[in-house]
Amino acid sequence: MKPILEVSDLNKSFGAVTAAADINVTIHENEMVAVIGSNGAGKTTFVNMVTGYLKPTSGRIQFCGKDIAGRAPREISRSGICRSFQVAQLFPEMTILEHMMLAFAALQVGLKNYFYPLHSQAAETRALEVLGDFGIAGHANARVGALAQGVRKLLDIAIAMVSRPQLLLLDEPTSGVAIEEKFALMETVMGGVRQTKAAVMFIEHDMEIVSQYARRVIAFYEGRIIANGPTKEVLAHAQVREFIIGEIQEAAIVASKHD
Amino acid sequence: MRFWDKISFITALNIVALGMLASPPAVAADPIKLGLVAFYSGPVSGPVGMPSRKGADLIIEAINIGTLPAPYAGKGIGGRMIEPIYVDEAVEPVNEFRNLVQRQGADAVIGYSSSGSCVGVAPIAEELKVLTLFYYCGSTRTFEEGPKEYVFRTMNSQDVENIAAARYILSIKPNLKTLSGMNQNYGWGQESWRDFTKSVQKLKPGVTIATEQFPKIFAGQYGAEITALTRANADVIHSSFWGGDLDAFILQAAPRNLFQKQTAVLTTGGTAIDTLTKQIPEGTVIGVRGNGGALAPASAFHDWFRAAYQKKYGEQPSFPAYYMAQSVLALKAAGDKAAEQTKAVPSMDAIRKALSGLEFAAPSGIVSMSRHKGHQAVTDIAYGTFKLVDGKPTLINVKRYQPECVVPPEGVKSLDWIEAGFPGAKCD
Amino acid sequence: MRAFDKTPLAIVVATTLLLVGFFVFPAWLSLMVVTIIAKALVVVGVVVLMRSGLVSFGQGLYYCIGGYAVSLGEQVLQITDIFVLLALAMAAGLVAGSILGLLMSRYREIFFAMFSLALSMILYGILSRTQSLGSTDGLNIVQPTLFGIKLATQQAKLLIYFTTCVLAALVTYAVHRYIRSPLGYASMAVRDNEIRVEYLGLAPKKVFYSNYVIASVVAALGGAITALNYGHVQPDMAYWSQSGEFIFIALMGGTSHVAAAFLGSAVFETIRTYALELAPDAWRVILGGVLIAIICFLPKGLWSLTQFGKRSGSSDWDRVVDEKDST
Amino acid sequence: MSFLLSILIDGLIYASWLFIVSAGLTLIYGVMRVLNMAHGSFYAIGAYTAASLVGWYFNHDELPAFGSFAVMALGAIAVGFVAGLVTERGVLRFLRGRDEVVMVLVTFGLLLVYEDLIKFIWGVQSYYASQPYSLLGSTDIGEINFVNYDLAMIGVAGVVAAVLWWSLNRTRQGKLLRAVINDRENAVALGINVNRLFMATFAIGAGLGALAGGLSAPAIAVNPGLGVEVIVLAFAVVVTGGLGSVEGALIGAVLIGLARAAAVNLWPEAELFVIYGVMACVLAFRPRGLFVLDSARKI
Repeated sequence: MKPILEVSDLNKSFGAVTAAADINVTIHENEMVAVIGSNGAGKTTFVNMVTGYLKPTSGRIQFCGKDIAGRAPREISRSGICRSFQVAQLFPEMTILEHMMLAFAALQVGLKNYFYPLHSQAAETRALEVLGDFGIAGHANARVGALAQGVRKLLDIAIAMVSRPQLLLLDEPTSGVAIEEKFALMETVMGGVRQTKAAVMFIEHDMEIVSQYARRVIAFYEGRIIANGPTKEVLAHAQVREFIIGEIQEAAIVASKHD
Repeated sequence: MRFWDKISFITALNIVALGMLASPPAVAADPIKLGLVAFYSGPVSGPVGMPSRKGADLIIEAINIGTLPAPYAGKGIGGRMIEPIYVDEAVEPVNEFRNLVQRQGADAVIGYSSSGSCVGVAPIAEELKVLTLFYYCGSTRTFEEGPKEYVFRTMNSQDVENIAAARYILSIKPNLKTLSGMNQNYGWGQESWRDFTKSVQKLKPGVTIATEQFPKIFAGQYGAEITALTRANADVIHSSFWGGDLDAFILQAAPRNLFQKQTAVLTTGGTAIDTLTKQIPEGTVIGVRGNGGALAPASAFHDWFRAAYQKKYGEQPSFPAYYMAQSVLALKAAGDKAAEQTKAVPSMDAIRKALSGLEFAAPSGIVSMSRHKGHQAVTDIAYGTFKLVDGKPTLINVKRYQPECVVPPEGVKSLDWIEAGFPGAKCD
Repeated sequence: MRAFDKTPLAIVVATTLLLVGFFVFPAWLSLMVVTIIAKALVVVGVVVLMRSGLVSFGQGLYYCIGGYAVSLGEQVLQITDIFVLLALAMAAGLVAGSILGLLMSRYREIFFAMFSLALSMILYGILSRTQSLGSTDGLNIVQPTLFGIKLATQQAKLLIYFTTCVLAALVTYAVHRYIRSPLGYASMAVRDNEIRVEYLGLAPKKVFYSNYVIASVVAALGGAITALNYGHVQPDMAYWSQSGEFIFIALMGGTSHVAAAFLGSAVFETIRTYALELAPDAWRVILGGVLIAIICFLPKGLWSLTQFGKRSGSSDWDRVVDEKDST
Repeated sequence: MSFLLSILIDGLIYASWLFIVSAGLTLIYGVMRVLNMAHGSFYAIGAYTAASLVGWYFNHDELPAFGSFAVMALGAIAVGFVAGLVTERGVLRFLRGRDEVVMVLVTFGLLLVYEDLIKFIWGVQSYYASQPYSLLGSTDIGEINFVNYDLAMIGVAGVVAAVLWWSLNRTRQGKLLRAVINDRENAVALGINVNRLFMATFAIGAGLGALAGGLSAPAIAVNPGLGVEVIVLAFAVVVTGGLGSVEGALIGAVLIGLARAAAVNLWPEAELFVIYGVMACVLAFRPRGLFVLDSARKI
């Protein structure tokens, strides 16, 4: 398998606080990778750096042989890395269909066309197709302000899939969704993603989902990678069990008591 | 259309009036809807707008019931009653002028304190062919930009005031060497300062300018300016500040003894001498934009005006009241003259024609519409020096400049006249 | 299945009615119509900016630039043709907007509002200080000509009126199209979530920039028409309260449709002029009260009133259209 | 040397006035996210109240003249406080959570309403309260004579700054307020009674605005339109300093005060736009003003 993303010696600090240290990661074509770690371990910081939202303090990020560290998110998106967000990032006053059509339009004409309408038969067909892949075509004309969290999550990912990226980064795709719906949601996501053969790296707290969908796991702890390898090995790793899985389970227990 | 209706109506009345011969024009004549535009809100309303409105109300009432003293007589304007319509100048005056005339049907308009309003309104008044009397704005541009048919100004323009101020200050301070200026940063302030300094420098070459301050209008805080003026230490400080700004300037300058060390020429200082008696030092030169207010010459008409104003409002009239009264009286005088000439109820057109070049009496003396083809008023310009006499504010050493001395001759722009060294000026 | 866009038809009908109206209206009403439209054009720009989340407290800057461009075009360049003058004003707005837009597109929210206010106040200060430009008294503008032909007063009025109506129709249609273009949607998107727009592969700054330039050009056009209509320009056009008035009108009308700007402007002008006439001592209370009431009870502006009838009792299909209309 | 000194003093006097005007404005913005245009009205109300009270006070010869300072300042604060309370309870309470710019417009509406209400109560004639202004005498600094009342304003501004700093940093209520200023969501989640806090903040802010008006009344003629003139200046100060930050308002006031004093003494033509020039320059390099509150958005 060909490597597409190569991250080497990546560091990020905010003033005196180190958010990520010596990150070295390689993602290959068509791979399914999970990223685990407790809150504040540096997972999202890592994704933010790869997608250009944060500028790394030092280190290299290469995508398909090109250095992309410090580029603007829009350039990185256009070069083939797309992402979803922990909290779905949407436009509350637009309908699902309009989100999709805007994503398509952004890809094709960018901002050049001032008077050509966004709505057109062709754009709609294409948008509905992708929405169909994610099972949310039925809500096409609803405004997202009125939608359930699960649908928003799916839309967030569907938007990321519009440009058919080579690498898709999903930041906690199942967070904020009820436990009993998590697997169904993940099924839909993976079903949608598989159509495009993109490599997927997803951040996840639910170890069952991790072991079901990931072939490889990267474990973060206090800004560093403490394990990186096949799913079973990493999940059995002593430090991972102590620092990450234990903490996550404790947190889950506390959370459930609060509820 | 309305206009022709009115003409034929008036012709009909004319015949009736002729039938009645020597009797005064018919009482049932069409009233004149008179637009009265001044600042009734905002910072200008207190010092200018309200006294103006009071002055207008007083005179209009007297005209309508016929109690004006001699030389005026009879009810109404040539028999036509006045129906006032008040409009606040604070909002888009140019636009509202059209509404006033075209929608509310004003037959004539008196008003406008701001030069900007006058510059903007004048062409529209000409276009709509409506008799319009500017009562207070000072800019010379209105008539220098071209002759007017429908627009009149019933008080002096700003240039004349400042030429007179220059002559006055040189008469009391012949050894004047340096000048400072404190004027608001807008048309009025800039032009006042320009005309004053140019006049002084023409009359006494070699006078230099120490500093020229131009704070924003309505700024209110003049500490830094007073420091700069103090340091510049000129012989004379000229200020065309008016209303609240003038008061604030005097209040803030007084404890710092600014006017004790340098003589101030306050071209509109007349409004402040009663309210800020303690703060104005003796020796300060006070102007009233003409010869109204505190510098009005004694006359029976003047006594009547002051007494009637005092009776109606419980206070003495400040000079904006005089100039508004002057404006309304211009209409009365012109209307009566037209009525007398034609022996009929005067049309607006007849009033307008009668007004051109007219001489009429006002509380502050005789006003003659002799400048700019009979459309711009000319009066004496008075300046005096402030002094407390028995604790009462008094203006001493009063000089009244005759029009021949300070008013540019017909057809000459005032700035050109000043720069040419006042050719043809006749001063005593 | 896509809904028929009723807006172009509505524009044609409204414009035709207005054009015919000139021959029926009393003179003051015709002038008021031009005033309303001129201000509404500036407000259209304010609305375009508002849709992308930017509120300009300095749109008076371009309004003033447009007005002075006409006046200086007449006095300095000796141009009197109405179309050349209007084009000149729009070009001035375009140039100023394109340059300042580079700076302004970096700002958001209240900082954009305050920076735009600062810029327009600087222009106000400069003009007020410049005696050769008439200082605060401003400049007068003589009647425009048409292709070199001198016109009688009444003809010139007709010309200004017709030109204003037709230009307003064109601008309305163009902006209506623009709002429905990808860039128009992107504008709404950057208001809600700039980061997501960035991740769509678009540059939010460019979105803001193009909105800013469009707003500048229409504001300059509005200023130019006002100048021709009043025959007078003053630095007050750049004073902050003038810009505040435009935002006032925009919020009154609502931002969901271009036409809302015209509705807002018409209502505003009517309320103000009658408040001034009927209550010369209390027009501020009336105006301020109306503003607060509209914000409290009609958060989407007066335009939402026109949507009521449609929504209730209409079919599903209509509802989809309606929603689209108001996005 | 004395030249620079006098610019410095003039600048500080002007800055003191600016700071007292804008402290309340920035406090209200920090806590409530309302950029309150009606602050100008509170300023005007304070000035009218002070002028009326001073007029009344000096009609009673038996009262000691120096008491007028207390009457003037406390009266202005009290009336401003009540006006603020009424405004918050009567109008703003119902519009909580609306867009910031909408709130600017709402308060603009309030400014218009207050303008006419003030006219209704006090009329349009000028009010004077000049007696306290000359009560303290004057001082020669270098070759320039300054009014002690103005110099005292620097002290008053210092006291206002100190009291604000102390109440925000050293009192329980102040810490709550800071919590709200720095992290609104969290503060609400912590169960802080936002309702009461907003009410109190707005009333105190309004009181400060009125105090500024009251203190400047002796040196001016109190006229209609006072508030409108002042509010944009205060905006410039708080935006330059950084909205919502009291320290920012202090620095912004000093910066603008000095810039204006320098312009008046060195380049008088620039007076009309120097304030906005400073604001534009600061914003050009620091787009959110000198003291920034918000951090980047989390995704």
